[in-house]
Amino acid sequence: MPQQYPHMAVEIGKLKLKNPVMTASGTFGYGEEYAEYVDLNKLGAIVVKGLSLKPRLGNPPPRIIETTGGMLNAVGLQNIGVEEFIEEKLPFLRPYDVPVIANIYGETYEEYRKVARHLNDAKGVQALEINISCPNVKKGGLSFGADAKNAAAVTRRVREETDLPVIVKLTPNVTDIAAIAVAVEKAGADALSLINTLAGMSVDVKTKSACLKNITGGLSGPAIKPVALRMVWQVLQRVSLPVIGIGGILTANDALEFLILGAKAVQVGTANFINPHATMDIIAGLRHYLKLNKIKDINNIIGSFQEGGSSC
Amino acid sequence: MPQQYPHMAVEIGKLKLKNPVMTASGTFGYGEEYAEYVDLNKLGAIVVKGLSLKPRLGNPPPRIIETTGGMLNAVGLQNIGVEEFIEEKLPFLRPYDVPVIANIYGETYEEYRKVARHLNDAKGVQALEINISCPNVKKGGLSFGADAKNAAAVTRRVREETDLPVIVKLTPNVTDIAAIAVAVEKAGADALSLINTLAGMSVDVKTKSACLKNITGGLSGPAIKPVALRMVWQVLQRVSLPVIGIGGILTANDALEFLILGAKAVQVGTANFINPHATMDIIAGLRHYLKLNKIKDINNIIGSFQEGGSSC
Amino acid sequence: MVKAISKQLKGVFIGEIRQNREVQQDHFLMKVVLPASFASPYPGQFVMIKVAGLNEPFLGRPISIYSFRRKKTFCTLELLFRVVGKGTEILAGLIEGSQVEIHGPLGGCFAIYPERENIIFIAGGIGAAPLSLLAEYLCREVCLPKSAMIFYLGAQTKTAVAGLDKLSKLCYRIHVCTDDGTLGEKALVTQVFQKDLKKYAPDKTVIYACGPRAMLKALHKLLSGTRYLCQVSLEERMACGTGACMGCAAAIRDKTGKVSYQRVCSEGPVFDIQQVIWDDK
Amino acid sequence: MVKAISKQLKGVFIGEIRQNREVQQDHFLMKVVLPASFASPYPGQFVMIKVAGLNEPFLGRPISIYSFRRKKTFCTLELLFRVVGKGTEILAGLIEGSQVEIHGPLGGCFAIYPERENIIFIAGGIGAAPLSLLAEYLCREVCLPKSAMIFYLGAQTKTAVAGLDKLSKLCYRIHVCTDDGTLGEKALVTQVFQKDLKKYAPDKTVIYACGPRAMLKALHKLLSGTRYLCQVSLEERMACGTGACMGCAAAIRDKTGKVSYQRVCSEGPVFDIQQVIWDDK
Ligand SMILES: Cc1cc2nc3c(=O)[nH]c(=O)nc-3n(C[C@H](O)[C@H](O)[C@H](O)COP(=O)(O)OP(=O)(O)OC[C@H]3O[C@@H](n4cnc5c(N)ncnc54)[C@H](O)[C@@H]3O)c2cc1C
Ligand SMILES: Cc1cc2nc3c(=O)[nH]c(=O)nc-3n(C[C@H](O)[C@H](O)[C@H](O)COP(=O)(O)OP(=O)(O)OC[C@H]3O[C@@H](n4cnc5c(N)ncnc54)[C@H](O)[C@@H]3O)c2cc1C
Ligand SMILES: Cc1cc2nc3c(=O)[nH]c(=O)nc-3n(C[C@H](O)[C@H](O)[C@H](O)COP(=O)(O)O)c2cc1C
Ligand SMILES: Cc1cc2nc3c(=O)[nH]c(=O)nc-3n(C[C@H](O)[C@H](O)[C@H](O)COP(=O)(O)O)c2cc1C
Ligand code: FES
Ligand code: FES
Repeated sequence: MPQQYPHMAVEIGKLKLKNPVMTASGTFGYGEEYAEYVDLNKLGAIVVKGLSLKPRLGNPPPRIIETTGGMLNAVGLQNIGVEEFIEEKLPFLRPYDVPVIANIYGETYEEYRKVARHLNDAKGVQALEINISCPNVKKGGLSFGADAKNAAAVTRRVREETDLPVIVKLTPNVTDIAAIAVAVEKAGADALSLINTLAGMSVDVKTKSACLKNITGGLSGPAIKPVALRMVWQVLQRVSLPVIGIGGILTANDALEFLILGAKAVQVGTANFINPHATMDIIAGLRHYLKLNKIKDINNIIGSFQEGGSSC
Repeated sequence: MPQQYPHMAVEIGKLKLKNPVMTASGTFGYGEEYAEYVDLNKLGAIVVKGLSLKPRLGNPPPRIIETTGGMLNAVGLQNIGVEEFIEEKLPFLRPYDVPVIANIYGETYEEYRKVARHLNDAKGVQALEINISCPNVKKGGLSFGADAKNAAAVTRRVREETDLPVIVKLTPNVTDIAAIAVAVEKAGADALSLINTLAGMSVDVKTKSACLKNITGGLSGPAIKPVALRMVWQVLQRVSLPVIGIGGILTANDALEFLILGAKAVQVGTANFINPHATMDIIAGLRHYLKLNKIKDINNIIGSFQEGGSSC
Repeated sequence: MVKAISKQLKGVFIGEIRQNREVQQDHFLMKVVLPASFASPYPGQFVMIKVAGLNEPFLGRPISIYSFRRKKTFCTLELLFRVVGKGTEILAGLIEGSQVEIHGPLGGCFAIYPERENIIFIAGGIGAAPLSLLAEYLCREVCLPKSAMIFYLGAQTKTAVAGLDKLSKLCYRIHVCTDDGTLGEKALVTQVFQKDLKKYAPDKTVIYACGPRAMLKALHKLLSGTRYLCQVSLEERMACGTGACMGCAAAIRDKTGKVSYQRVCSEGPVFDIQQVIWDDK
Repeated sequence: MVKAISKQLKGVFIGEIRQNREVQQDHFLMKVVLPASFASPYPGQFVMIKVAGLNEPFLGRPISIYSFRRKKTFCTLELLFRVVGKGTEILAGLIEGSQVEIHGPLGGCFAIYPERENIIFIAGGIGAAPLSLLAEYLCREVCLPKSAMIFYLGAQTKTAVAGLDKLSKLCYRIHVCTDDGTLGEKALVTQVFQKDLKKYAPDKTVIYACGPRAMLKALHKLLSGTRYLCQVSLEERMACGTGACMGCAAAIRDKTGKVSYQRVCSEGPVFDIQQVIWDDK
């Protein structure tokens, strides 16, 4: 195949992506749901909905509520479980020419271990993303990700089970995200992705109760983009691992903000809901931007941030 | 004066307010700026712009940038200093029948102490709000508020200098805001106010630099309301101090969300910028709500939250 | 390897508002012109709609398709909606010529039983919208006789009865009732239906219902233990409308008796009334 | 105790768009009808404007008052603006009949020196907007002769020259120049002005300037060491427009020589060119 300009491929450690635009876990189902909207082959990677060892029922409804510039969700990691994923969903994804990244979740170290092992052995998964940051489950979830020691411990356990690249997904609900990033780097992570959702809630004045049955939920969407950018910037100053930027990306311009800071790739989450074609629009927009500015390789944009502060 | 229904007065410890709607520090100048828009006598209280011992120049521009559903600011606590405040600004405020709350800031424990002492001795200040949470100054600021021990230490120092009610304003940029609330309660605070801004940033794709000269800034506005509500809820479960809710309040409905959770009062910040009459509209809206629902006393709404979760 | 998909990918359509009229207090009938590539909907399906190019409201709003016409070069979609909150308020404020983003048709549809003698519709308030398209479909496409179709339409009050004009052209008999008696009988729609129930033999009847959860729950109680075939269209808050976010969960008992959260947008919105767990919230 | 204020409190006005026309590529002239209680503006003042009832854009946008007419029961405001980002794009999309929230008139105004012989205006691009109101004011209210007023208008290219038609009615001489020579002289506006500079005696001249910072900076260099009186209107990002947020800071040297950040919205937007610290960023 002849080399195409602009060059859009990026590398996250061993993981080679056609372009830096992936889907974010929990916002793209198992890929199937968007196959009619998106040419999956054109994505940088697909990150599937968080997988646990056993199927999870999820939280009772209502599970979502809109907020200004975003939404809260308390899905509670409803998923079919890792075994059914491998049997029922992976066969659909395997024929595509796109890396599949499995987002994994456990309530104990042992569960993380087991899920990782299952996926390591299944053909068709190119990397693992450890979710230590879901705010919507009672055990594990938040507590693993909010503490550097626990975060490192989970990482180490998963690392031991697999040769696949291990991406650790960080929670923003902490005082010092860079400290956790450093701990996870030391524990053997190959890359970091951030941010997961900010814990939030919403009150229904009519019923005087929470809008979500679970009371609290995770805030996503453009409302959180400034927090996500700040955290990516903070983490990049302390670790040398590749970082994947996530949070409120709706457009190519949003993606560029993260790439300029130094994120090697981005994940698109909530945007898929309001525009099922969002990932394709963002990829096209990035390509257009590079052409317009006569930049041959997207890697020349990555990390091009000028510390000086701006006079914009 | 005949008793007026609905009854709108609330008490925050010794502090008696006509109604639960105050202005948030840094968003209402020293009161003067809005005197042409708002009948200051009708406010629950005025919290003035953060005061430091010496005048502060503030950060170089650009200092603000809009984000989806909010804004980032990096004003850097530009202020005239506590002495000039007492001489130049307080005389304007004294004649009004509205409690004035001074928001104070120091770079060292000693500075907090001194600012508190000055204000304690000046007539016309009804309470102090300790800002241990401003993310836009290099020293002190964030670090005091992000650590329970430091937060308690600041509180204790200020407590020793004054008989005025001491309100401690908490930062949301922490893992466990309730733990800090507990520490501050033990250190002698009379009330808590939360949240201050979330640290964030924004990148200008054209210049490849930060939109703010200071690089990071504080995120405010409706975008952060879900985080603010969640934190108020978490704090209320752990402390028995009165809590003042802040974050993204634009309307009476927003204020009600905080009051229902149990906040004794609210502060209105960024809303003043887009609607200088916002506080008056919110007070009128609260009164209307009470009348419509035949509630005689706003205190009957405060804390009326139903834990059950909703089916809204 | 799955090669570049040649078939047209689905997407979001830009529609132009041809008309947006308050047909009843707080009830709007919006007529939208869409490109011809918009697929013809089945009764019970819905669209996600939002103002084009704006982040406010941030999420689309699910609205049932009330009527649909295909022309050679374009098609027109009618939505009947009630203003209940911010999103619908913004939609109500749109004027002719405004653009909307329409995503759909989405979801499953009502199953059709043309051989049944009694086709019963039970609607609460704005629940009439999807049932109208179904009635129209049964009339026009399935050519059922008007006499087979009986419509029960209940609402809180007179001003909440919408879509009656269209229905009266489609159905042989329409029973209107209101909680406060300001229009039709003063009764709950389930009560009115209950009085007629014995007229309808279970195996010759199919019931379609849409309305507030309380109404559907009452209907469920009424029919429990009977063999009536009854399909209900559920409502839940939605983010994606396509089955990806898991946000629109409803507790459903599957054929094996196992209860799980199913997605109203993709496994629904139409469910068998017996499958729905009515006491989960 | 300061008792209930009897005088009318200021607030935000709801304006209705009478016209919103693209007068030049990316340049819009918006005519807004406002209630009579809107105070008459002075030249150099601005308004904060946003779409009524929407949170997008979240903050108002500062736009200079381009022209103003008071009628008995209402007044009309004209704004001339260039689309540069999201906020102005949304404003450009508003159609006749749309409502906007207008807050103002805000800020200080240009100081007037009617006795001076040469009233010089130097505008870069859309900087012509506030200077137009000033020229109009000097013509109509101060009754200065047209011959006293000389306008230098520069822009990057032909399509960025806006408001020329109105200006040509107001001023005796207009020097137009563009960076690329597509209209008028091919030069920077400060260069064109520089050539004429010796014609204007410092104590008989006042200069008013508005435009990109780089242009004002060049002008400052040109005038440094001279005794010309020169007022510039600055631009900064704004949140409140009323002096409360401290967001719109510009480094200014006061009469005592002390440098501090002043608020463009309230201490400005008009400053003496010598007071502004031009190298702060
Ligand atoms: C498949 C489907 C089809 C629908 N068809 C129609 C229709 O044809 N006409 C019509 O008027 N409405 C219809 N609805 C309901 C409509 O989606 C909601 O009224 C709308 O989303 C409310 O948005 P809002 O911003 O105005 O209200 P909000 O401010 O979001 O909420 C106001 C009230 O409406 C309730 N509500 C919000 N979203 C939903 C929802 N998705 N389902 C049920 N209740 C909700 C809230 O709990 C609250 O009580 C349908 C819903 C679904 C799921
Ligand atoms: C007192 C004053 C009067 C003004 N009068 C006019 C006028 O009459 N006509 C007109 O077209 N414009 C005027 N402006 C500039 C106008 O406010 C900005 O162009 C507008 O706010 C940009 O908003 P946006 O959302 O479209 O752009 P954004 O997406 O916010 O920004 C796009 C570009 O514009 C710059 N910008 C944004 N806000 C400002 C600002 N407040 N001042 C300067 N640059 C800014 C940004 O740095 C960026 O480069 C005035 C500004 C001020 C402060
Ligand atoms: C409905 C929903 C479900 C999610 N589920 C998961 C999940 O299973 N695992 C995970 O790591 N993150 C999950 N997330 C978080 C997203 O992957 C992403 O980190 C977050 O939404 C921020 O990105 P966005 O603003 O682009 O949506 C979920 C988010 C949403 C909105
Ligand atoms: C421009 C600006 C300046 C602020 N200055 C201060 C300050 O001096 N002291 C302080 O405690 N908080 C300050 N804050 C924080 C606000 O008081 C408030 O906590 C925050 O903005 C969240 O509320 P909001 O969303 O209603 O604006 C400032 C906020 C803004 C936007
Ligand atoms: S709305 Fe997203 S799964 Fe149904
Ligand atoms: S814009 Fe707020 S002080 Fe000037």
